[in-house]
Amino acid sequence: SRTGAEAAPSIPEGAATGTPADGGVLRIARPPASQAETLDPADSLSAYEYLGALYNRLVRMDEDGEAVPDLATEWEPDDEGSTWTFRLRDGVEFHDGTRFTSADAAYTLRRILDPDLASPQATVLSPLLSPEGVHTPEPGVLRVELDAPNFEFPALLSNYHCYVVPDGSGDSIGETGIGTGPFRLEDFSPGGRGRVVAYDGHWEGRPVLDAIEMFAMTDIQARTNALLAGQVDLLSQTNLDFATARVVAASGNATIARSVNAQWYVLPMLTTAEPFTDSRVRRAMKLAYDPVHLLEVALQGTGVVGEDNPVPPDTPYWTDHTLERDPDRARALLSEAGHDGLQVDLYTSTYDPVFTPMALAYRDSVADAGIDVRVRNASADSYYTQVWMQQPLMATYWYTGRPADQLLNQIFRTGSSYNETAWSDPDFDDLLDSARGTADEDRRRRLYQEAQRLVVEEGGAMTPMFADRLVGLSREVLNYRESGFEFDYLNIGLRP
Amino acid sequence: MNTESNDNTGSTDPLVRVENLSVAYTSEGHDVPVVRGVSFEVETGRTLAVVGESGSGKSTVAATLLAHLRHGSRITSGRVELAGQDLFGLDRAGVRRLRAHDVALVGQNAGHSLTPSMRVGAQIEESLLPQRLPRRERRAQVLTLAEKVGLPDPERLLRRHPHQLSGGQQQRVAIAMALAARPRVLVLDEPTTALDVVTQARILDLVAGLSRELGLTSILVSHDLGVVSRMADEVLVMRDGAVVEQGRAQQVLTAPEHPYTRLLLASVPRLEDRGLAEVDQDGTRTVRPRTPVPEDAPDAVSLRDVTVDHGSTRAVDGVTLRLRRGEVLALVGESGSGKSTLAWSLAGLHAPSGGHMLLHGGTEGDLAATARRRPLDVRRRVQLVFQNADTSLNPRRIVREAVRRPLRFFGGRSRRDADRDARTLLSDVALDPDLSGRLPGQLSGGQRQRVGIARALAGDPQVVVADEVTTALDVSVQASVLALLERLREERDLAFVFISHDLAVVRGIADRVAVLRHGRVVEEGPVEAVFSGPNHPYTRSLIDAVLDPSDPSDTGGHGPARSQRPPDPPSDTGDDPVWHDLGGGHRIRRWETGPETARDT
Amino acid sequence: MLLYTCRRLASAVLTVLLSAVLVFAAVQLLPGDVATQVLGQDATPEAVAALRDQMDLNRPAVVRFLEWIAGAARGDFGLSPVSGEPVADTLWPHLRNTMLIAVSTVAVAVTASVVLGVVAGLYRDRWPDTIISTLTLIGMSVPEFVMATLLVLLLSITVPVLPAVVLDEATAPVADLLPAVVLPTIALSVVMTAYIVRMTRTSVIDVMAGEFVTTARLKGISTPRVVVRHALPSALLPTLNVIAMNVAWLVGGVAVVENVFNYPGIGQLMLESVHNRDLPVLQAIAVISALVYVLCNLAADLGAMALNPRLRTGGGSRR
Amino acid sequence: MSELERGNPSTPSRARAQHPVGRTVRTLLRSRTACVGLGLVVLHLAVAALAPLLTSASPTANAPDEALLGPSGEHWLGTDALGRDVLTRVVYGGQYALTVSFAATTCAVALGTVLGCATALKGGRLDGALMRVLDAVLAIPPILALLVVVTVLGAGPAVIVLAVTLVYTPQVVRVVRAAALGVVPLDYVTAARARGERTLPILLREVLPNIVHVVAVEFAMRASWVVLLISSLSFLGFGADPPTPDWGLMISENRTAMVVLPWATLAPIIALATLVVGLNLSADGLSRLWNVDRTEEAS
Ligand SMILES: Nc1ncnc2c1ncn2[C@@H]1O[C@H](COP(=O)(O)OP(=O)(O)OP(=O)(O)O)[C@@H](O)[C@H]1O
Ligand SMILES: Nc1ncnc2c1ncn2[C@@H]1O[C@H](COP(=O)(O)OP(=O)(O)OP(=O)(O)O)[C@@H](O)[C@H]1O
Ligand SMILES: [Mg+2]
Ligand SMILES: [Mg+2]
Repeated sequence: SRTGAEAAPSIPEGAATGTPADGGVLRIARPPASQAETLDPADSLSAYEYLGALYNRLVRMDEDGEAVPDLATEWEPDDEGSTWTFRLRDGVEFHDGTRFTSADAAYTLRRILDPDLASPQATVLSPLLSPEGVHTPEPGVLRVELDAPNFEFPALLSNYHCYVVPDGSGDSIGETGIGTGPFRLEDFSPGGRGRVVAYDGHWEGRPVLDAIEMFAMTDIQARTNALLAGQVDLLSQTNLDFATARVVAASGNATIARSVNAQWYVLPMLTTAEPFTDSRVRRAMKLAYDPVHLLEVALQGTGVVGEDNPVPPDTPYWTDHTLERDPDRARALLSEAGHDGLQVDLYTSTYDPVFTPMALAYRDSVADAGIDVRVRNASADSYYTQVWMQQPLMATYWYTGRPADQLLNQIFRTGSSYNETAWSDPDFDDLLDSARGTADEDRRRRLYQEAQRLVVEEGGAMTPMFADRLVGLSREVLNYRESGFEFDYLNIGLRP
Repeated sequence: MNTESNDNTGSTDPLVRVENLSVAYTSEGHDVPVVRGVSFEVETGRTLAVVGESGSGKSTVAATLLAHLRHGSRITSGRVELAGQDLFGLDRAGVRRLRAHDVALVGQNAGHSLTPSMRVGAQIEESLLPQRLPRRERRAQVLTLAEKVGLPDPERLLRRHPHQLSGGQQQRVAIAMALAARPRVLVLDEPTTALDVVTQARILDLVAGLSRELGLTSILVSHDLGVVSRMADEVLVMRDGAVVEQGRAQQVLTAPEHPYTRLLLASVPRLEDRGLAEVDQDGTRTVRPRTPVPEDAPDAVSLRDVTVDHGSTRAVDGVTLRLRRGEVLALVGESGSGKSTLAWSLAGLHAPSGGHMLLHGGTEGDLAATARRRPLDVRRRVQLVFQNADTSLNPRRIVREAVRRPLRFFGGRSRRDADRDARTLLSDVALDPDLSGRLPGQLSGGQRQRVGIARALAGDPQVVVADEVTTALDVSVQASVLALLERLREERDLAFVFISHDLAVVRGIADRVAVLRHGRVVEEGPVEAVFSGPNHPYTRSLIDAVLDPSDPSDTGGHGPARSQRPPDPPSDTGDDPVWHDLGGGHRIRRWETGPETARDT
Repeated sequence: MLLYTCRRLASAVLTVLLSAVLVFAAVQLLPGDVATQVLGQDATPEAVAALRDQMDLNRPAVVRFLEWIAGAARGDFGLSPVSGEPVADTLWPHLRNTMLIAVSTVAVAVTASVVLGVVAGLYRDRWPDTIISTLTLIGMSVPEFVMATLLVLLLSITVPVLPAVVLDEATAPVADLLPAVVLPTIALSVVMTAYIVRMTRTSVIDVMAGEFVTTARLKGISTPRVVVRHALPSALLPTLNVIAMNVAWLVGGVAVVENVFNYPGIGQLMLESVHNRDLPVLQAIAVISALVYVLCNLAADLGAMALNPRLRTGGGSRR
Repeated sequence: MSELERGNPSTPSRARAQHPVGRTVRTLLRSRTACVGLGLVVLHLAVAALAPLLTSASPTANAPDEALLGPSGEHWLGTDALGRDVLTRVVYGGQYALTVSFAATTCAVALGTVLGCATALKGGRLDGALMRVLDAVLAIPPILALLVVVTVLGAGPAVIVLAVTLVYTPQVVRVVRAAALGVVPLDYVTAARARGERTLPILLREVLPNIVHVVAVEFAMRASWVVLLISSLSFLGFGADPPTPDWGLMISENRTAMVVLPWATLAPIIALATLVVGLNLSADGLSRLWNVDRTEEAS
């Protein structure tokens, strides 16, 4: 049949690679954050582009989801997995010239654990660790004594909240952005524009680019226009919809780079709000829809189905457990729960161009099960303050690139600040705890898979699909690579 | 300015010649003729008057002399010539030259024809531009012209804007503007219609004097036969776009041949008529003497020391008057003298600020309250008829509804009864009851005025206040409406307060006259006594300014204005410090003897 | 005359005050408050309560309003709870930027529309009028955002001569913003011109049919002189109000266009503040807009005085 | 003595009394502008009302296989990113625009007319106070008022009607008041006052019938603004909820893809523009027919 994708010029698979010109300025358009935007990694919610450029972590994730060295060169646990020793890189300097030592790493960790700061990462780390457990036996060694055994601990430090900041910089780091990263901060205004310039003293060597400029733009269309008009080179934090991606790919200035499975889309049901307090209703909502339809309508196939499991299919702990679509069963479940002809509002916004198509496709898909979904458009600017975690049903997405343990703990554990479905299941929490403490790799995997099974069966999140992020970038940009929340800042450059 | 006088003696060819001129405008694809086959000639130095009823095409003809046609109309046949040149054959430049040098127009309403945003001096100066004079000379000329048209204190006045001048002054500026071009032909389209009688007389004097002095050829458009008899050498009578009669003014005005002209002439009220004139179809007029109001007729309304204020201006100032049943009391006076204000207070639209106003007779009541506060029965006893027939009827309501509403409102009648009564009322005012389904827009002015009267009668009033009810009507229609009022008065024993500035009309219809000036009564008395004098000087100036088409001293044009008879000092019979009482109810307010302060016109 | 001006001024001040009250009252109704907005996703009830206290949100609205208006009179609009900075510091640059568009739009639109309107009026029902009237009709019928989108497509993407969006911040120097002003100006001018042209045309036709213009023509003076000296002053009189209304509309109503161009103007700020529940900023915008509105009307009145001696000299039949 | 029967050229007198409706229709037919304008509006109304008959496709069903197609025999104007037929959506699109705009305009004009007439007739203090308040409302930028109302009450057709009413009523009041002030001093109103009639009957019998034409023109013109305003709201994301086929929404959904799929954007633009043109032409034609001075209505 004539599919849209066939009728269109196909969308390029990856970014162009090659030897870039020395220097150059990369201009990035990004969605504006609030005026409260900060460069403090422990606290930051939106400044990903800055963080990756300015800081380093102890450990980072490679493209296969494995933890690899960054500022820590090697690490090892004791036998129970409750004491971890990190060997730190020598000869690393912060942008202000001070030397990086274990004191900085310890300060960073303790800060995250500080309840006054209320770092989002604290909910992940504080069950394992207290500030007293962080030790600095020598400048080049960091020892961490966990409260409970955890064999996944290094992976948890790869989160973007765990970027290392200089010892004692807590009050000013939000504005100064002093780190050990390949770029140093020149200019930054919260929610507005900013500029970072190459840091010659970076331990991995100087980056190719001279500078990166960031511009904030509310409207996706404005961002796209800026790209098409050659005013910017890259659209960050922006997944273009298929139609727009085609326009960009067809233009002379710009093209598209696919970042495979870079984000997953969710329709979170708030388990504390009617009618989703009833797990039968949640199950029915999941049984009623066909993720393939959503993938086709909303992404034109540029992704893979999610099967309500947020752990990406190609990562180590993934389970293939699925719920078969069954509208009749869904209808029966609803009837059982006393919700015949269920009518729900599904909130969406133009914050991301895929939200609305996904919502509409979901609406279409569940009509068979007698569920009447009304799609409600909310304002993009206040979407994450007025709708997310407030409305019983809405559309949202997450970036992949989190280790499974971090993901499951952060988004599904009872009481976690990112638990968008407000789901609380002690069995699930217990499973995670035992998985963390299990030294045996296989057993650990099974436990994590068991936890995922619970998420699929009982949880509030419908995860219809993982999407390739369709990133708009100038044809001048070379070596664009993105994983998780950061680019390959060292090698990205402009065509000579 | 002497080339014209050469023409005057040298050639006998007519300066203006109009031949078989027809003008039409297109409406909904049809040609509607406005002027049909008009021909005339005017010789140099002569004045031709074009008369006729409203809409007969007078202005259209006059404008063709400036090669001007109203938007949408065109010439269907004939030609207009000035000194042998076809005006409608001229190119644009030719037309401009014609207007700049040969023909000038003085319009009806100077208030509208002067540009509001320009100083009047500049506007006069503009007409001098085509003569390419140096600036200083032009200024001097303007000043001369201003003096010539009799603008007081010209230096100062010329720097004013039009709205800062009085109507008379505006008209003088318009005349100066016309004269500035040093035209050969002057077209005057109703130059005095918008002015009060006294000012009208002065302007006409001015025009006559200037025409004679400059040897101008004039075309004067007017529907006022008095003005025509005063100014014209020749007269052209138009009706429905065609000429019905033309000839020497004296002859047409005294011995008209065409019945229409006779009718027109006969319908003009005259100052010497001692009653209303009745005019037959063939134009014979008989004056029906007024039946005098019986001495013992009871009072209908009495006013004592009534004052009315508009904010801080005192419009009516201590008026004491009395109106008896079956009597017509006329209020006369110049514009702004407070006539309408007094009438409105009587009708309950504006509460007086002092004095007493009482209604006598079957229903007694205090009239010093506004309509809504008056008892219904008092309210209905005083009714108002309006001046402007166009605005006095709701254009969206048919005639029957207009009359039915007060019937139902005052009488509480059922709709059927009210409908029946409305038809009766309409035939009472001599209207075909079949017209009752029409909208006011589909009626003629006279018919509309009759509906207005019928509406007033619907309340079954005792007193009718008629504010300039015939001013906007053509003479023939005016005569019929006046006759109607007279008949109603007799049949229904109505008392009328009749407001008019046309003294001839007043003389015909009124029993008594009160002359107002600046809100005060300056003279009051039976109509005969007031018109025969002696008078207050103000009354005298009003009476003297009246022009009469049949007055031999007026015909032949160019005569000097009637000499202002000096006011006879009335024989002092009383010892009232304010009033001279001349007996028979005729009294005159005492005035300061000495030179009357010249009024600024 | 002086009395008139004084009364006019007093009523202007009253109008501004009244609008401030209205806006304040309306804004109080906004659901969710700035405290939750600032704390965002991690808001705990205690934190919100603390912040509300710190931000003074717990005192009676009337008191807050009075204090605020007293400050506003001195040009001090208080602190923005969202950014923590003085409102005035954010407001002025945005206002300046919008004024940049507004002034150029007014300049372009007024000149163009008066010329076009006069031409259309003079050539009534002939081809210049037909063309102008058709164009204005189209101008009026296409929403600004469509116009803006088409302009970007045409002049920024297909033929990249002008920037499609503004990358600069509100505080950028004027010179940097100038290229970005062009497209919004065109988009807005088209709409505004359409309205003014029609008014001017109608009014020119009316005036040209008037008696004094006919009289002037019959005086034999040239047509340009008739138009400029006699007709225009009166014809522009009703147009003045339209222009004033349009200018006032520009200041508040450019939100959509600013949105398309990412232009850091008052409209952008307004949208943002509504979303952030940044009440002080909203109130400041409303009062400033009301002030501009009132000033525009005052200016129109003064312009009318200049054009109409009847008003200037106060005499005549005005009651 | 005969009075000449003279027909007024603008309302030719006919022997037969005419029904006012018949007369109005005949007057309308005389103006080509009004005919074209009203024709366009009626056409839009008809298309919106008959949409289900005109097209069998669903305006909301997603068909991923058919997404982003160019014009073809099956889809005359192609399909959008979700595979919906553009023509179908445009045809249905009028329903939302017309219903909401007409409801909003009707509310604003009705309320404005009542207030405008009443204040003109009453005059005095009431008039002064009301005009002051309305002036204050007018001084607030409409878009701000709209945003506040929509944020307070949430976007929905009823809210939009309310918001538009709030924003436009003052302007209608100004226009109607000015028109009524032209009628109030006329003699027939004076006559009614002299009879001592109450305000309401005067308003209904004498004033309103003489300004209906102003109101009608105001309605047409206001409607054109409201249509544009509502589409702007949809554009900003405060209008119809997806998948409602609404022109403003369609434009904002598809404008990104304008280069590859021009029709998905152009078709709703054209639909919107023709409706507005129709309303404008109607307002124009009517005002010319009825000699309504539109200079007052620029606000
Ligand atoms: N272009 C036109 N369009 C419509 N009607 C016209 C036009 N030109 C003339 N008329 C009509 O032609 C008739 C003659 O008009 P004209 O002004 O010449 O009359 P008039 O005798 O001067 O009347 P009045 O005494 O009222 O000034 C009137 O009924 C007028 O309405
Ligand atoms: N509504 C008003 N407000 C203020 N002053 C007014 C008002 N109506 C009339 N006047 C003033 O009151 C005075 C008398 O006016 P009025 O209308 O009674 O005169 P009139 O004799 O009827 O004049 P005309 O012959 O022009 O009709 C005038 O000076 C006028 O300016
Ligand atoms: Mg005439
Ligand atoms: Mg009067």
